[in-house]
Amino acid sequence: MAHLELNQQTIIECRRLATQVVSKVKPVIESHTTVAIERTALRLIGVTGALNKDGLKYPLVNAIVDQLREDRALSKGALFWFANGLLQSNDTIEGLSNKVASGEVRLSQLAKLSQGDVRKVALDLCKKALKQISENREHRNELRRTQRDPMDMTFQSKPVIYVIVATGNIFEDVIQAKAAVEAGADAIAVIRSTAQSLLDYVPEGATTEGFGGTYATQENFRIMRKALDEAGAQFGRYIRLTNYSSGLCMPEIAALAAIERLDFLLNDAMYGILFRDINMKRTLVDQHFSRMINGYADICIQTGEDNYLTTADAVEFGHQVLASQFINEKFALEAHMKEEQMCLGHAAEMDPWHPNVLLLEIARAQMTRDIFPKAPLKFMPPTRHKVGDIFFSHLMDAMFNFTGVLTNQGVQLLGMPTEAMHTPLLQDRWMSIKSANYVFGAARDLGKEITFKRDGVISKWANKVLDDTLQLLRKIERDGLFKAIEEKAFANVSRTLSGGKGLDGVLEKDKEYLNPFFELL
Amino acid sequence: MAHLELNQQTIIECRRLATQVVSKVKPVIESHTTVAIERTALRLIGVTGALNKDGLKYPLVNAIVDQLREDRALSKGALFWFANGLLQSNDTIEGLSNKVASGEVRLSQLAKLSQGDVRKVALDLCKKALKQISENREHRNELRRTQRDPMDMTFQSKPVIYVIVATGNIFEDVIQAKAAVEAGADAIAVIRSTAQSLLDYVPEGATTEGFGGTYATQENFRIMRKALDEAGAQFGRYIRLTNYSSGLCMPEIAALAAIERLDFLLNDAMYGILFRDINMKRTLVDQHFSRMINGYADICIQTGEDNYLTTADAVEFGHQVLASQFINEKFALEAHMKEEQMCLGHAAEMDPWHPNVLLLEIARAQMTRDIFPKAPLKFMPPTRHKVGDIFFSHLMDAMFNFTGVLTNQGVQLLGMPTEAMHTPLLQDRWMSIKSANYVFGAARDLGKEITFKRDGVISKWANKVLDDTLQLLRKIERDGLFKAIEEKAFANVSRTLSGGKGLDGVLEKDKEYLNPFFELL
Amino acid sequence: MSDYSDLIKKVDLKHLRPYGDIMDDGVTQLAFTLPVAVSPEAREAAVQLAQKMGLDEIKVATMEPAAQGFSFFVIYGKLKHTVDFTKIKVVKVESKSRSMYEINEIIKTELGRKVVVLGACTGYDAHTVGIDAIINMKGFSGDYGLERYEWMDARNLGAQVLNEELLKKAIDLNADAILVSKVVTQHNIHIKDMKDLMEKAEKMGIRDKLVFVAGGPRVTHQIALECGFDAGFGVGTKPSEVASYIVEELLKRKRKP
Amino acid sequence: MSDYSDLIKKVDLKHLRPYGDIMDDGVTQLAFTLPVAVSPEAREAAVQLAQKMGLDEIKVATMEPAAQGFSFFVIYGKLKHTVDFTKIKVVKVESKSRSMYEINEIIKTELGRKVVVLGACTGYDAHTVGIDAIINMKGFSGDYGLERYEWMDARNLGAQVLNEELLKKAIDLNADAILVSKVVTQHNIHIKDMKDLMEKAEKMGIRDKLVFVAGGPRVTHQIALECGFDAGFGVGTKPSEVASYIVEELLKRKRKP
Ligand code: B12
Ligand code: B12
Ligand SMILES: Cc1ncc(COP(=O)(O)O)c(C=O)c1O
Ligand SMILES: Cc1ncc(COP(=O)(O)O)c(C=O)c1O
Repeated sequence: MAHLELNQQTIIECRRLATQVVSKVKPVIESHTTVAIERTALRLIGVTGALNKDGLKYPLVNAIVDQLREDRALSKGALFWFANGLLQSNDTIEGLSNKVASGEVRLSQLAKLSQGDVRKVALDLCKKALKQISENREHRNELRRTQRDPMDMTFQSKPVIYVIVATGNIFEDVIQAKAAVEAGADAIAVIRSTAQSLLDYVPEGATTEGFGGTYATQENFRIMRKALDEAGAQFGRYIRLTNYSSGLCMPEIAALAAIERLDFLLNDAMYGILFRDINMKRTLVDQHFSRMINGYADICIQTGEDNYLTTADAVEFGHQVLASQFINEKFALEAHMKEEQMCLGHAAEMDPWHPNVLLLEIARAQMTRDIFPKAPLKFMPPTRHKVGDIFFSHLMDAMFNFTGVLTNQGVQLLGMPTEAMHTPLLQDRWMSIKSANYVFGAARDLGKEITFKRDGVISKWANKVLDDTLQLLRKIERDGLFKAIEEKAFANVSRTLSGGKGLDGVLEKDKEYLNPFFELL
Repeated sequence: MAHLELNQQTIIECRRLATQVVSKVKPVIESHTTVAIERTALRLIGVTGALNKDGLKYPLVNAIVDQLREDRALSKGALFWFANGLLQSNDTIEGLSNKVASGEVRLSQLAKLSQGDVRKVALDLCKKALKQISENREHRNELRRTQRDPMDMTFQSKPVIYVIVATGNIFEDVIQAKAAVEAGADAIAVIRSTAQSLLDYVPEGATTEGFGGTYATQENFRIMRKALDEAGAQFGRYIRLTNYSSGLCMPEIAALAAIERLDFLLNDAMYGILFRDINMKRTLVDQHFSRMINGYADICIQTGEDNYLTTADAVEFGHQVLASQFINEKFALEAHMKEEQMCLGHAAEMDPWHPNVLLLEIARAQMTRDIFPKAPLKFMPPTRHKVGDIFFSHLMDAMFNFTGVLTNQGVQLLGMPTEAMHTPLLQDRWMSIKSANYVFGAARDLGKEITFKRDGVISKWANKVLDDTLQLLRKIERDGLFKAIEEKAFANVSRTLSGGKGLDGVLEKDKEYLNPFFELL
Repeated sequence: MSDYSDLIKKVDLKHLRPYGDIMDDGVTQLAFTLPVAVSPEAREAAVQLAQKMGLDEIKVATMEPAAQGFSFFVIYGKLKHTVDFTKIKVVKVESKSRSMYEINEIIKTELGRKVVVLGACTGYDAHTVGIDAIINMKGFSGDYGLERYEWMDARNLGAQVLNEELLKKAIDLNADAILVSKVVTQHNIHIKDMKDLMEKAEKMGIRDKLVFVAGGPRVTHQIALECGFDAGFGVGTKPSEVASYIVEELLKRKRKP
Repeated sequence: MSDYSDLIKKVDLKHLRPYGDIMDDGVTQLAFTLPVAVSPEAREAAVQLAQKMGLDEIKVATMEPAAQGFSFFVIYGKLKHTVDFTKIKVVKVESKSRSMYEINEIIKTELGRKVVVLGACTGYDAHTVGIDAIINMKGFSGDYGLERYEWMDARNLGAQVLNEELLKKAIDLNADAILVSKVVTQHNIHIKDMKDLMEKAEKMGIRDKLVFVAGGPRVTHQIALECGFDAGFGVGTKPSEVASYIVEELLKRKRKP
């Protein structure tokens, strides 16, 4: 397959700088926990269900963590108190969690057993939890063997065809997901409802109402997983299920995804900060734990750099994407993830009328492929410049599909002709998949057929973006990530260390803080 | 721009064989004339108008030639008798032609003056005729200078955008042609009415009724020429006008096109034989004279090999196209045309679901470009495999446009999303031109950026087609063109020397045959 | 997954309506061009047309200046109309699907003589690929053409055959069936030509002596019947379907003369 | 080319109809999906729906199996409906187009104080690019944003601002105008949010103290009015258009209090 001649020294230097940037925020990450992390720990050991709180279903894990917070006890870690509680009450997990939620038991008021005994109990619970997850992992590998895996980690053949469903109704989503698989989709993402990322709890049960998407709930995960396993069996392909480990419940979604055997999670170290105005500390602390879980569960994460180009001009700001990818890569490695699990995000968002735009898009895409040879990469379609002329929009997606197969992207999120209008109709998705099937087949081996001219437009552009990236990373390294973000290092967005949602959910860990998952993952 | 490594020896050998094939039929061509050629001679010297013959407008040139035929006098050449007539009657051209048409004068019964005197008169008439045509040529060059010429004979920049209009009504055609130019079209073809190619006369006047196209008449030419000159002035581009020098009136249309300053003519040495079942002799004799006119008038001809692939499978029969192009090239050179005037026809007609089809289409298109470096080439869109799914059809055209700009084609006839349905609507043409503007701009310099791998799929395929072409030309050279066509050398169609329409219009030239145009052109 | 399928709306066949991304939403896409320049008024005119077509919640996806004095529209809306799917009856060619071998067998045993079939692309239509696909050896998508049938004598007269010629030829060869291909449809020329053929056949008194079959991308059985033919075949027809029909029809006629 | 233009049909504005390839042919393209499997009956159902929409000479370009139990159709037909273009009236924002300099000048001379403008993307909508384009310095397609206006004090509250907050903030800063951006439209959430804002404004008794302006790709002046706003702007709006409107409106109100 074709390659670009990139300045390898620059790449090495970029990685070194990214390592610096990340290690500077490491202390913050290690010394803090969040309400989300504590809820996640409880979910992992098996605390489920919800109670009715003014009409709404409020998860038990939230109730428990709220209680510990009121009692100023959370900094020791929810598992510390819960394990202690189990020992004291020798109640079941279900029994105890319900009593705590109802207020019948106040965990922090139970007598505290020795750190050692508590730790032992907690450790066992965590090990049990991880056993189940590794069983899921096995089951997934088994299915990929039996039902053929459409994802080729050498990226020689066509990219994985990835589409979204977003009816707002999980059952309607199932119908559309199966239709998409029949047409040729390999991965299905259930887009979340507009507001969910700002909820500080995960809704419960099967849902049938949502705006711009469907709520991410454990039950919805289960329903879609079952549907896709059936479709996979029917059409002889393992179908990947995707959701969003993002927003205020980042690590909780990761846990639920691990439990319900999802395959992909949108999960980015900075997206929440930039696009949901979630506090920096909160996001950075959460992303670390969520990624430890993803790493263990063999889930591929998908980073959100593509979004930068929906707000900032793609021709000018390509280097911000690359810089962010280096940083995301490093954060993921810190959380023990493998490069093979990193669908680093990028997008073909340049103005379609920019001269030689296809050359520039090819340059960007090929550069990304060559700099991250093991990462599947998640290639996002044109959206920003999409307009109501669905016929033209359909062409932009075809050229995007062409770029994807030419440059051996791992995962291709298909564009929709009606991108500027509405979330996809069944027929929109159908014709987009037909387009991908056609273009991927027609140009399948073109990448192997051609070589790019030395110092041609393409190669020059790629190296320019790389150089700009180096400059940006130097600045970020000098100022530190927090200040850099404040000064609009990414996507023209400025955020402050103390601003944003969810800061109140961040606490410093007590020296007695207990959460064995940090050791086990 | 990218090039393929083709076996140059094979190319040379192909040209040698084509020369053989053509020279073998030369005697037939030189020893014969046709009713169409004689009518053409009269039209060139200025015989115009029509008389009413049972309701229909019947051209004077037909009436005159019919008379000479009845009187067994035509083999001396219409100009011989007409010049003699003028001398005898010292009437005007208009006066005499009307008297002959009405039967008042029978040309062959007038006393014959000396060959010398007659020849002198005829020669003057012909020179006067050609003077007008060379003035048109000048005027065209002038306009191309003043109103920017979109056709780049180095083929470095984008192909000329060529679309058809086909409402059946010349005035509606004008509206649509202007709309197309506004959208970005550089060349307009007025598709002819389904039946016209089989009429043995050229209809008269402005027409408003036609099936699948609009009648080609001198008045319609004039109307569209005027409209396109206006559009050219308005949008700052010289707009090329196209029609069909094809069928039973091949040379007459060439004459009218020369007089009305058309720029392109579909004109093929064998199309009429294969696709309209016109007699071989008739077609070959007619095409020669028509091309002599085109050569002199600086009109680019467009050959019809693309049609082969609409009837025969494009993957299997690509070599028939190339073989025919070599033959068409040679016939054109024989008629004193320049390579720069040869838009040799080919097409992207492969099954869109054929594996790596884009690679094969690129191979074919690049091969054609490299074998005929000076010829503009006319690249025709997918039609055969077009289906009612207009969204998919639109994508096929986008990939076709991509192939065209990548391989530096000279003239790109745009495909239409509704190809499988109807002749283009205004909106179909608009979106196709928008597609071409987008793809041509986006991929403009890609050809300069890449090189094709030695012995890759593309290069192998091109050389295979070239080798098959050599084999086919060997066979044609051995059997002779007539027999080869009988044995389905092209497009799976078989025709016989004595079969087909219009044979009765072919006559052997008398030794006294007079037609100075043959010397002057 | 019956555990929930009762939780979403099922298709209501008595009131069938387009499906966008949820059952019964009626979402429909429209595109057309209005011969007026782009303007808020032009947009409103497009919306009003969409309303007259029975659309609700109309969204103009785009209004494009297709040319001076022309605006191109893409519109989405929710269709109010429904059809009763349970009441729909379609006239279809009612012949069994058979293989070439079965058909030959039937002709041999039931008729005991070769079936003579004559095909042509009539009028000024020169689109022979379709009729070739039906008659010539090679056939269509793996299904052999009628020439290949041992018990058929199939001839393809090719392009631009005038109706008179075709009928004369049919009499001379006393054919059993005539196959007409019509591809060009501008100004409904295909309808005109097809009707003309049948009128001439009437006049010549051979209407009922032959099986008349029409075909082409825009031909349907319905249209063929309306033009006086016995049957019509459309896009993607395979030779064996046609052969099977012809034979059945001949046998029917043989039984009740 | 008036020499013949009288030879073809002119557009009939009293009976305006789509233009395919000849004046008044009414050609219209449709695409929709029916929740039934591909079949001749499905095709007929599609045709009947097209008939109900007022189409003639209906041609089914394609019927595709979009999925088990779903057929996708592309259809062409000739629309019988027409609209009277001469009668169409569209409510438009009626403000002169002015440059930033002209607008600053007017504010300075006529109002003599800075105009305070508050912008936000309300509810759970996080699509700020639109409101940014109107308010932030950079502006949109070469037209500076309101922040750049010397005589305006424009603030962009960004994404996901709750209606209450927005109104409170408006009171605190005693703003002259509120700019609301709505991009997500699923289940008409934009309409709901816009109406809710105006109801709350009424309750707080500040409805008439402020100029309420809405915008977004699916927002029209008409829709904005229906939601109780003073004006609405859609796709491609430029900041100066908005500024010009706000100033005119403020002056109007100043004159007749
Ligand atoms: C190939 C082709 C040509 C070739 C024809 C070569 C040949 N020997 O046939 C050439 C290049 C010569 C040609 C010329 C023209 N063409 Co043409 N052509 C086409 C094209 C691209 C494909 C048609 C085809 O071969 N389809 C493949 C066959 C297998 O499909 P089919 O015909 O539908 O046949 C199947 C069924 O319909 C059925 N069937 C068909 N006939 C019969 C008969 C019987 C008895 C039965 C049982 C079944 C049956 O069985 C077949 C197999 O399943 C179409 C566009 C398209 N993609 O459809 C335009 C098209 C048909 N052509 C068109 C036109 C206008 C022309 C011209 C008039 C243009 C011009 N002025 O130059 C000329 C003139 C031709 C003439 N005099 O008729 C238009 C017709 C518009 C309309 N609806 O009226 C089309 C639709 C293109 C367009 N959008 O403008 N054309
Ligand atoms: C960029 C983008 C995003 C970015 C937003 C980043 C940001 N900071 O804004 C990101 C990636 C975060 C995003 C996320 C989502 N998005 Co989004 N997104 C888009 C996209 C691609 C472009 C929108 C845009 O920026 N247009 C450019 C601006 C300049 O145009 P504009 O908004 O129309 O603004 C102009 C005019 O409307 C007017 N205007 C606009 N506002 C105002 C206000 C006033 C007062 C005035 C006077 C004028 C005015 O002036 C502007 C300049 O001319 C559109 C698709 C598209 N091409 O339209 C989808 C789209 C809007 N998104 C959509 C969806 C569903 C989402 C998500 C909900 C999906 C999900 N579940 O993840 C999320 C959640 C976001 C949320 N909570 O609201 C849908 C909305 C469907 C619908 N109609 O309901 C769209 C249409 C895509 C689709 N087809 O699904 N999105
Ligand atoms: C990393 C990441 N998270 C989440 C989302 C989805 O948005 P939301 O925040 O509404 O979940 C995206 C969308 O592009 C994303 O890239
Ligand atoms: C060489 C040539 N002549 C003529 C035509 C047009 O067909 P007709 O014979 O109806 O003029 C074509 C169409 O493709 C062609 O290629």
